[in-house]
Amino acid sequence: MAQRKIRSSLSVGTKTSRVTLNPKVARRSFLKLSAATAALTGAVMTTKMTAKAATPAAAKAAYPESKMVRSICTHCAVGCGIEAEVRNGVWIRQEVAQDHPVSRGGYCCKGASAIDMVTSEKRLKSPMKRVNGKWQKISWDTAMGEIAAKLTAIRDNDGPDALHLNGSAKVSTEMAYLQRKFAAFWGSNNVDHQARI
Amino acid sequence: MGRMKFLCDIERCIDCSGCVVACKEGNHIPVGVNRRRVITIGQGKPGEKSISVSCMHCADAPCIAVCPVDCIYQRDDGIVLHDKEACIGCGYCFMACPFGAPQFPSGQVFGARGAMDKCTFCAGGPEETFSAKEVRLYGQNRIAEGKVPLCAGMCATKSLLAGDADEVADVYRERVFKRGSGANAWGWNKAYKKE
Amino acid sequence: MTNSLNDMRRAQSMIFIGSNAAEAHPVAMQHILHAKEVNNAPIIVVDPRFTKLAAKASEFVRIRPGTDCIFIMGLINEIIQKGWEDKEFIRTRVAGFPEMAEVAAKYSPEEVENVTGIPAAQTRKVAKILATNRPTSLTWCMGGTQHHIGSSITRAFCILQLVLGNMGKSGGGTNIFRGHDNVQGATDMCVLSHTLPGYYGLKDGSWKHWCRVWDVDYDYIVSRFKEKKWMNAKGFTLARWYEGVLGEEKIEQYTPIKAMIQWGCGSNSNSQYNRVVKAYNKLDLFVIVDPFPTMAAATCTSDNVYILPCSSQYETSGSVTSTSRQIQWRHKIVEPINDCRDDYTIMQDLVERLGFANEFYKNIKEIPEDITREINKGTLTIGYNGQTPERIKKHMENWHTFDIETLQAKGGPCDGDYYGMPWPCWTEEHPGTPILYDVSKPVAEGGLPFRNRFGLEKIYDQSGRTENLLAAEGVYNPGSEVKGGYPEFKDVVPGTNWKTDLSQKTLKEAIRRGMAPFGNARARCVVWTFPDQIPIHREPLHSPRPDLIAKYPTYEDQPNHFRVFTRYKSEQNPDLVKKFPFVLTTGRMVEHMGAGAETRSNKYLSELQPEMYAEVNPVTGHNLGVRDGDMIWIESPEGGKVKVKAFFTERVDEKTIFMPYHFGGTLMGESLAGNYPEGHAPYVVGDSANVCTNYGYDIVTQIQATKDGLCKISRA
Amino acid sequence: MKKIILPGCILFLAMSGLALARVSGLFPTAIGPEPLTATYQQINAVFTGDWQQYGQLFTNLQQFLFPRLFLLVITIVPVIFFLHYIAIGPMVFDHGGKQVYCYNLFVRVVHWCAALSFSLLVLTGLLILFASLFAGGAIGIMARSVHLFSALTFTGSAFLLLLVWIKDMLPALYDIKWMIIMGGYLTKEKKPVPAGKFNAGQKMWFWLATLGGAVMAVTGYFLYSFSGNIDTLRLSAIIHSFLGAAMLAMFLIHVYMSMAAIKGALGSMISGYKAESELKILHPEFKY
Repeated sequence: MAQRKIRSSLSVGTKTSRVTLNPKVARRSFLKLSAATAALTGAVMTTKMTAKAATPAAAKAAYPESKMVRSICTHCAVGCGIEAEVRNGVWIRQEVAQDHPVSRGGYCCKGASAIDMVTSEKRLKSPMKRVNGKWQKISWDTAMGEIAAKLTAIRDNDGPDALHLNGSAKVSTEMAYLQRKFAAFWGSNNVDHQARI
Repeated sequence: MGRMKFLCDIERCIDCSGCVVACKEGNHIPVGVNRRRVITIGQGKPGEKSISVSCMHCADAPCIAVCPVDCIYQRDDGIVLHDKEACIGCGYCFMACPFGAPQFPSGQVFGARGAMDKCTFCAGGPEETFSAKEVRLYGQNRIAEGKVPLCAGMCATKSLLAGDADEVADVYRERVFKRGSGANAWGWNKAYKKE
Repeated sequence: MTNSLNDMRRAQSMIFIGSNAAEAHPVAMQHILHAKEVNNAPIIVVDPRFTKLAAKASEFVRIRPGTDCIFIMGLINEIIQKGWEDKEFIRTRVAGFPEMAEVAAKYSPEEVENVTGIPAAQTRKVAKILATNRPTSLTWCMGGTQHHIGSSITRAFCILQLVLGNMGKSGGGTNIFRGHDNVQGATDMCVLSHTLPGYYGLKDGSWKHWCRVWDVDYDYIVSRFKEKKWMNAKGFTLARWYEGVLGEEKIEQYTPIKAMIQWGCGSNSNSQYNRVVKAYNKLDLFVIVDPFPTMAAATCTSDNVYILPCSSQYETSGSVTSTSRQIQWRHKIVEPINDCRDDYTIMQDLVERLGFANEFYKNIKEIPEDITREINKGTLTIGYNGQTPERIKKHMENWHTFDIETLQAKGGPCDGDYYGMPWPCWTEEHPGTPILYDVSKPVAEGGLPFRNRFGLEKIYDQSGRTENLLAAEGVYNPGSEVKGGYPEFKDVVPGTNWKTDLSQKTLKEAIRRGMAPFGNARARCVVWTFPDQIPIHREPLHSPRPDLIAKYPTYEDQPNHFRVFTRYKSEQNPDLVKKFPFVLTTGRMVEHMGAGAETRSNKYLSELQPEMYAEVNPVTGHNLGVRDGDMIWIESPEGGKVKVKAFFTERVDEKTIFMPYHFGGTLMGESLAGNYPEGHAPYVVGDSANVCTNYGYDIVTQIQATKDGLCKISRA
Repeated sequence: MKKIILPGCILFLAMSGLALARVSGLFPTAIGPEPLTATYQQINAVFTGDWQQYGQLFTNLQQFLFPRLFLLVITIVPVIFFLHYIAIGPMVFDHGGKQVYCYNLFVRVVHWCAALSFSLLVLTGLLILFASLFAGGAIGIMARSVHLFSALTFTGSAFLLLLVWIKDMLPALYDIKWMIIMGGYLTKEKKPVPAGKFNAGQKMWFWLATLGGAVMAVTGYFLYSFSGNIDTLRLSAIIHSFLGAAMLAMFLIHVYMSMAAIKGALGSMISGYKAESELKILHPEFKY
């Protein structure tokens, strides 16, 4: 009974006058979602999706002067695509990487907040060193100079195997290669990374 | 004329919260406000199911009915939007909503609720399209750009569908057909029941 | 993985062992669920825990941690007993099958039930599902490897797929879902203490090969080492490097470790973390290079520590290899923020200051593209030759041209290529190999036989039988000159083989003849270089079943295991379970990643998972007088303990405690939030599960055994 | 006909084959989704409350009843009084004579605190309910804040009044008689009515304001803090509105009585004195 009442009443509630609160709203509301819907569907709808993506619905963009940069999510090994919208050197938003053949725009919560890797306020801001147990900001030059000097001293006194390098599975393949190469040129096999565990 | 709908495919949702974070990150939602949530039933037991819920943009939206300031309105394409500047934060929409969609950021004076915040289907609000004010108050206006809402676009398993009702229904029907059973989608009866 | 994530769409059944793809690899689930829905493929999940993946499974098999090997061998036995094995595949492409079958025969479903707790009927049922729904895609993750018999367990998985004939088939394969975004690339580049890039090993020949690639004198590299013998000796591993600092275990190295560079490596993923912390504080020099302060920065309180803020991977460029062996390019999205520097700049600065920049960067001018080219030049073993930076970038531009199921480009600039040119990609014309060991395609179009690596013949110790290790007649890739097995290519350029011929003429010659450079051989069921030639079950070091220790004992102690003494037999104590009655296992949650330094510094993710917890079965909890949400202490036999919130759930059974391992910032119940650089402490801190994970390391790889330890719990 | 039978047979065979295969476990899979009704019910129970019962009720009441109810109260009640004023007129007493000290200073101050805050509650409450007429936004938010502070003040003062007056306000037998004759307000005749220090009408108002006020405070707390589950909120909103309407009506009566119906009543609450002549008629049982 109550249900009926609501329904009969609601046609009154949704006054058409409200829809045109702003003339733009009315215009926009006629846009039919295009790439959108089909994209969600799975392989079965791909043809539909590509056919519809060509409709002029996407004529207007929120950031006309931005450019898209493609990257890969830095969390797990699925390798989801990232479409980053960049304006004036600032990553303004993360777009759905619909075309990526593996992820097809999908992200888990970590990938969906990829932008936070760059914008997080917890990111370190400058080199630091502990002095008397307290963190102290130092310049890159000082930091690298001191580290290199200490490393050289350790190498001279104790030999190259006194250094252990824990490399990373989160850097690029090129950087991983440099890490292994560094160990070789340093003169030690004491190098490892997360694949071990 | 299309009518926008959400559909969460309960057989596919894996509770990864991708939709939740996509929404927050894309629309710069403050911590504590959940335009979209994932709910898990029967956790840790056979039959565990998850579902992602936000504003369903009901055809006969109860929130519109109860709002004392009439700040909630429905566009012709079925998207239910609201005017944050008119909202007084009374919370009646929250009580009327069958989906727990309206959210109220706290942090105002005396811990009072601020203006209601809810899913906009990534369609902004009544402000000028793409204006800074629209972005600040409501987040992105992706519908005006011809794009899907972020949550559905970024759904990891394509469980969450959004878009034109016919197409969403087609996709879901096809899936259900392939699974060999005619399950109905959660929330549709309540949200979109025809007269 | 041998196949790709997208290829799993074609699986007729899927079995996941020690993998929680729904949390650890959520996006892979869209392909997995597609197979489930469209192919009606059953999903079998074998796990000690009813995971989110298990919620999507058609068959959930609850297994006791650390007994995967016997379950799989039991399956193999059941399959052989019922005659369901792929006899033709085994006859033509598998070596050592009878020897393996003999071992498997010991593991009847009833014995499997006794050891694993899986009902015999369920083992039979699973065997039947696998036999009747081929091809099966088999997936494992760290749940299968982080045991002291991890290497045997993984081999058992492979043997299962061989027996079922699922290798080299679309929809089949052994599909290991790897963890970090570029763990495949970093592993291929062998940031590992036992091998040089491309899995070349540490023999003199390998060093000479790489010296040719680097364009430096072999003697120069030798001079960099203390003595030549250290060049060929495996180094310390990430799992146990700290023993080299602490000096509490006997080490086989002329000096203790005094300096440590931790470059993009969250520290609290190490087991026995309290010992790691001790080691940090004993170092003379400790350098942390990371975008976020890792837990190491908070635990190391002595004045020896430096933090270098490197940029995130979005602020630099380079290639990255996904779990499907696809190589993709990361474009730089923005310049490094604040005063951060990208990894390449830091490395260059360091190398310059250490004085070997000229040799190090001899052929590297344009960074990172020239590095990619150097990799292309040297990494012949796994076919990293064809993935030039230009090709990788072209693939990135043309995502939309790749087919979703086959991942092959249809038309467009990448026509015919497989997405990301999954290695091996032998030449710049090669499309990449989407499915390893697939003999249905020509080698030039991405086909491959099994590799011939271990000689041509073998006399088995077990049976005294002699077997030809090359593939049988009639097994070859279309277009192959030799219509059967053949050995690897060598001496096309005199004095070299396919792995060391930098001119790559050997590779091209092989491809031209329609053959694989590495030969066409059989896959081995018997690995005669491993301690267990055929996978057998051994009870976890800390076993909750003391009655089984005599029957399934562990290995002898290893005096020089990656330069450190490693206990096996002397560690296995049947009385331990009396004091530590619960099995402790760890795992991932979807909201956090790895050691969590990145994700716990993300406000939205922190909001979703704001607290460290331990999953406890309500029955266990109530028996101990703990209520849901109470704080509890979990203690390990080594004395590590954590204070965490008890989360009652039936995900775990009554004997098992589960903890996610992403948390950090608290040590043994004390918050270290104040030890982080001011303003950089993560939003969420919690005790690190790895303080509690037990002693135990794999016999071959020294992977830490975090999944099958023991613990006790009490109210806090 | 054959055209149908043959494929029909094949189909039947295939189907039965499939069924057999399923039974025999050849397809050992149970993949077809199980009925989801139970799951859906659970989902509803977990986070939307019992919408069918309370959500709908609230929505309907809020949409149709409450605005009309309040509109009715604030229009009909004054109209009745207006008619009463014209038809019967106010009671006028000679305020000369002996004065009785009824209300001490403390009581008067507390009473006026309550009166003021209650008036604000009424005003802001109505403002919230009919916010659409005032464009909402800042005005509405301010109204909600004022509503909160008035509520706090009123709760405090009402509690004090309860302590002070509780003895006098206990119901007595003659209250029934008073109710029957409607306190004598329907006649112009000045005849003593059965009442103590407070008549039955005043007692009703008192108990509504204190006990009802307590209920209003509790439900209001839920509505303001959003604590409790959603069904609690819905029920709170319903109770708050109904009770609010009743209190509004009583409030209007009280205002009319004190301001217009009994000349000088207002003065007594300001000065604290009442004329003995008035008490003899209106509160004959009052032993001062």
